[in-house]
Amino acid sequence: MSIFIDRNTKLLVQGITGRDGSFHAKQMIEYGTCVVAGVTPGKGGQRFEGAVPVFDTVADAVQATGANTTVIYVPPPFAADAMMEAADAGIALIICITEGVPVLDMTRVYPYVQDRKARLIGPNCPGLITPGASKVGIIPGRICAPGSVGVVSRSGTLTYEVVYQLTRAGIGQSTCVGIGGDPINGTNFIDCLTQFEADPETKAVAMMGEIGGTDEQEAARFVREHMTKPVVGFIAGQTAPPGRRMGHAGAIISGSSGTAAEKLDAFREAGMGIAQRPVEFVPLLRERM
Amino acid sequence: MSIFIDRNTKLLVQGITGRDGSFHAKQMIEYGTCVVAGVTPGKGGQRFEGAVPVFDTVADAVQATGANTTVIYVPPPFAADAMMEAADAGIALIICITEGVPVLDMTRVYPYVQDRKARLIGPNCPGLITPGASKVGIIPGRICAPGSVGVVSRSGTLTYEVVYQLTRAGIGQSTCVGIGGDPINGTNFIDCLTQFEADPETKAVAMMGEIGGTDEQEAARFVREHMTKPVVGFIAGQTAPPGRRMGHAGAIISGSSGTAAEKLDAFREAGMGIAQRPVEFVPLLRERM
Amino acid sequence: MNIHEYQAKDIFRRCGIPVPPGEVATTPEDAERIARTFGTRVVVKAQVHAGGRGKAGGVMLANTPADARTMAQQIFGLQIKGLTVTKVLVTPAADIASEAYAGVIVDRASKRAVFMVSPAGGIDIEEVAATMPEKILRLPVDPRYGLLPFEASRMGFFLYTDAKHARAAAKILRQLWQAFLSSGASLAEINPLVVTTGDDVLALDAKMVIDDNELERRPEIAALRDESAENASEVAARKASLTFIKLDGNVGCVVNGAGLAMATMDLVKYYGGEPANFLDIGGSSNPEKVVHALRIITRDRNVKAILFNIFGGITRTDDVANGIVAATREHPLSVPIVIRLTGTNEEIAVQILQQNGFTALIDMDEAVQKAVRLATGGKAA
Amino acid sequence: MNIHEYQAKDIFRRCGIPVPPGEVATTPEDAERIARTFGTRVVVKAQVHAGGRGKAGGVMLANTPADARTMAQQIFGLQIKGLTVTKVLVTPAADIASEAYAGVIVDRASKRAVFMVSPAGGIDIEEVAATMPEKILRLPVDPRYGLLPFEASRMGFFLYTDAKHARAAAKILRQLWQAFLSSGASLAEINPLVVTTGDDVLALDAKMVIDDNELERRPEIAALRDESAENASEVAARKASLTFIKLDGNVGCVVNGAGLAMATMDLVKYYGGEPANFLDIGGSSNPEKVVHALRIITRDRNVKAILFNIFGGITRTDDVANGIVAATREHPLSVPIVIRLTGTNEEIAVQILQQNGFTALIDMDEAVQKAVRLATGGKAA
Repeated sequence: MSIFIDRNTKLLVQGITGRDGSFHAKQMIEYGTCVVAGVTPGKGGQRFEGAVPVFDTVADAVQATGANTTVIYVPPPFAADAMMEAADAGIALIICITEGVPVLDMTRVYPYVQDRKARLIGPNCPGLITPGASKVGIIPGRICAPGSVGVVSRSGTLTYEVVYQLTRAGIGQSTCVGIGGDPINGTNFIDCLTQFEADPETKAVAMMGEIGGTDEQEAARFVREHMTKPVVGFIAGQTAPPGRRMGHAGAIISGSSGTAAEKLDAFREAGMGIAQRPVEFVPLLRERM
Repeated sequence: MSIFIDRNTKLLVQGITGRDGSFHAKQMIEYGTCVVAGVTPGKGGQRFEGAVPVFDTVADAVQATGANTTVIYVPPPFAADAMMEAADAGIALIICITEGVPVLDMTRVYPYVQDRKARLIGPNCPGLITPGASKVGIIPGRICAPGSVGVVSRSGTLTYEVVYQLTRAGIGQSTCVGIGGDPINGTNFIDCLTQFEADPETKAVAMMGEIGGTDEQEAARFVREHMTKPVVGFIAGQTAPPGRRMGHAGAIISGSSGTAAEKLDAFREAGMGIAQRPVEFVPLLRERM
Repeated sequence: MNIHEYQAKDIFRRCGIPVPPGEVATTPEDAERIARTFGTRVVVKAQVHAGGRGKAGGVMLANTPADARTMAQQIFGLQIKGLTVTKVLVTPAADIASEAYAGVIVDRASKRAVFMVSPAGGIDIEEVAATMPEKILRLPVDPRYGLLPFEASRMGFFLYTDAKHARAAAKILRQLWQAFLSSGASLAEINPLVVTTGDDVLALDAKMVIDDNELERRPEIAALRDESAENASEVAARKASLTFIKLDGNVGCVVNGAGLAMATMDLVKYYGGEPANFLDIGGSSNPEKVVHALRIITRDRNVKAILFNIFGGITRTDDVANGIVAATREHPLSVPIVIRLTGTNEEIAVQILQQNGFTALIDMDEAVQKAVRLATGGKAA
Repeated sequence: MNIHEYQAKDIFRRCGIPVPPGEVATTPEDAERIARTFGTRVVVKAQVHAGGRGKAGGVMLANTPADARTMAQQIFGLQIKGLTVTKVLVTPAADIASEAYAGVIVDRASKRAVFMVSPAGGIDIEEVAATMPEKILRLPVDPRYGLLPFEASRMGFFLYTDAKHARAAAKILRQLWQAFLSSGASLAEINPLVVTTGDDVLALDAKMVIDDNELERRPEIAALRDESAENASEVAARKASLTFIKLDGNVGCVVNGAGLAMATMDLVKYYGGEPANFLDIGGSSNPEKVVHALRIITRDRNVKAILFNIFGGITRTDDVANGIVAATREHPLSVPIVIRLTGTNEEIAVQILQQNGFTALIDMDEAVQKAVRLATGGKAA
């Protein structure tokens, strides 16, 4: 009835006593997310907000509470270790909110997590929300409403914008996933599209990409070949100046320069709806559902 | 009709132009082993003994000749790299003769080779021989004879001793495998026993262990639980002074001190024949075949 | 973060990569003096964070020290992609027998660092990729093992048939990997990697890009930042923890979140305007950031209207409103401002703005259209 | 290769592990002088490659410098497991609040380096394993990632409930991993790891065993070898590239290959004799090695007969025969010799031996029986 998280999600919060961690842990609890434990090394034995037990290690937390999902709010220098610790402790779904994780750290984290059959979402992502059931991360709960549009996006506030417009137009969401915009992240568009295709609750998908890389092109190919449900896409950065981050060598490696035009062409070829502006998601999804 | 190597073995020799590599390459060719290529970086394009093409890299050699097995005679500082290069080039069976490979190198080589689904035999081993078909390594061909006893051993010359006694007594061998005595090696007794059990040519197995570790105990358990063919075992080092190599901590880790008595007990429990002296293999095997 | 060729060469040298000697000059006189110390023909190379400096006239061969001075003078006068050249590298000219390419870069698709080498060097590697793809070898590095010796060797033999050159190149590639890793780079490139007529293998040029996320834990690398070589507004923005990129349009944009910022710029363009910048105030909002953002944007004479587009999640819209009020109280605006905000504490924000004479919009499209109309004097949108 | 406590502590110190100060004395006077410089109670510790030195009286607490002198004198007089003490470490006595154990070792079964930590330290870890297995945490290290911070932290919290101590221990474990890796160790151990009454976490003892195969590429570690602390015969054997271990029997054994050497010793025992040594001349045979082997064996007064057991594969038996002839020509043997050889160039070898008055046997059992008979004067076998 949703993807990745639902009412069975038993959430651990890594960095629960930190500034961001504590703020968002409260928000998640208020939203109704089942937050079963927190981890802050050295604060084991305490209780967060007088209720949620805090542990020194993820392994302890999992053993004591059966947490199956974790959300990470630790500072960038410790984020890679936190992700690996979670995977090693048997957590199946790891959401890393932390922004600023060095990309060379991620080259190590990725195979580590893969080998342990865990799913990583992020880093540098807003997390995900299954409206009315569970919220993991920082997506504001009140902008969402339960429904049947799956939302997947590389960006944060742009997702909020689109989701909010959908909600205001009376279009609810099955699950909204922010996969993050870092060069190396754990979950890509195809992973989410696969889940949405299989989820009986989801009737259509809104997908927000960005310039750079080839994830959107591959996602478009997947839509063409494997999706029966309608997908509407958007690409941010059509006016962005090229080559400000990585230069040309990155484009050569992946055999593409990752421009917006290229991505939109791929969407078109896949028969996807194309939102020129965020506001166009509403009519485009409506006419397809 | 044998294990690991047979007439279809297409052998690559890494370090073919070195002192040991060239000597044994000649011996293997003389024995009838199909040596298809050699590798010595910087000597690509030459021909060994006017016949065997030499390449700069294993990848080149595999591409040009379809080598499926490799034997490594490179000096210890380069052996780990040679094993990894072979695995990465898609070689399925890697035999490393080199003695003196640092054990920390092997901790890295082992998972690398495993991930690439290759089998490593050794390092610090004499290799293997399927009498009359193919010889890979340094076991003297003339002490062997084709037959139906599988031989597996942790040591070199002790293997020769036993094999020679078998041959002189008219008991031929299906395949003789020296798995090497280093703390970390690629193939253990159980791997070989599994193959011998499955090999229609093999009617009985001679197994020579040593003090240290628990491989023999685990092999005995395997014999008891999975082998229908008779196995005769021997343990070298009954009079060796304890703790001269690693001290006690190693024994704690593996939950055993690895003494000869312990290993012989395990053999007994598994219903294996026990050769008190190498010469006893002959009657013990005879009465079981 | 970009670093200069001479800085990358210093890192290369520390990792053992053979690099020709060289010294940095900041005046033509300096360049002449340095050229004199080498006593040979020298190359004078602009140190600037922009590609294509050769085509822009930023690399010149000088036969005499006096030539070096003249050429340095010319190069100091150049603007390369909007950046002024303030430093040149003076380095002895090499006698080149052949030119190759070697680079390592973080690759999104394979989620690994990937080496690229080509015996066709000295030209743009994009050109090689387009015209002679078989002349490029790509080798992804397993981060759990690092670059293995046999991998370096394979690349060495791909670059050179001569075993001596291949071995030298393999060694350089291993050192390049060390330079890449130990600096927290996302790109490290040698183009050209040359064999000299004296049979040495040398890195004649050096380019490195550092992952910004590595700088905090690598203060020695962070110290290489040359602010004189960067756009002044971008430097000011970074100091205020803002992400800012200067563009050529007339609508100044202040947005929270990179994706929404790009979408806002796209919408400006959609409605016939041109964005003057990319500016992301980031997740956490404090009024000071907004003050800095406004200060940076109003410095741009091209800006004819300012557009705020804030979607409050973590960002509190009342913080943003307070920032706008504070900034404009200090320095009254000379151009119109359009404010769109929604989300966290939206009611408080609207109240603050209204009390201070601003109006606030809720709808993004409406706000963008209005800003474009104001910037173009009604000619568009 | 074993290294001394003081050497292991030097390595620990370089890796940042907190270790108490200390200095090595080779005379009682030295020990007194060093004790005086510390100005506190000191511990005088025998530096010797043998376990159980505490029980053997090799570790003593001295209240005054004069005491330190007396105690050093006593320790210099000790023989611990057959080894003479030539060095003592003089180190200030610590005020210990608690003792724990931390070690890392290469494990055959998991094919990895494995950490073991226990809050029950200061005693033999074997004892803890036997009586309180729940007090030991084993943590295998994935060689592709090294010891990860969270793993060190997990061990820290297993050792200590106090977060400050746990963090200090985690840091020490990460440093221990560096010490282990960078030295090419097969074992690195801190027992005890103590918390002092001053609330510091310290490595009070240090033990490291180096993988012999690492020494060639780590000359700085190889240089730590203290030959004065080793058995003289074993030192001589190593210099001749022989593997030799001295035992207490009367049949001197010279064999090629470790497995065959052990099997030969076992057979000596089987037939009622006692092997005087383990001696492996290794794979390649040159006559010089055989000469050295004989020289080492004949130095042992207990040896009543010498047994050669050579299976020629790579080893050429004629080389061995030549070695026997050369060695005995130089130094005629005072004990009987039994030679068994077979394999590569066996005919030539037998001829060489016969020409020089030796007989050669082909059968291993026969040879062993004969050697035992000769060594025991016919009392056994």
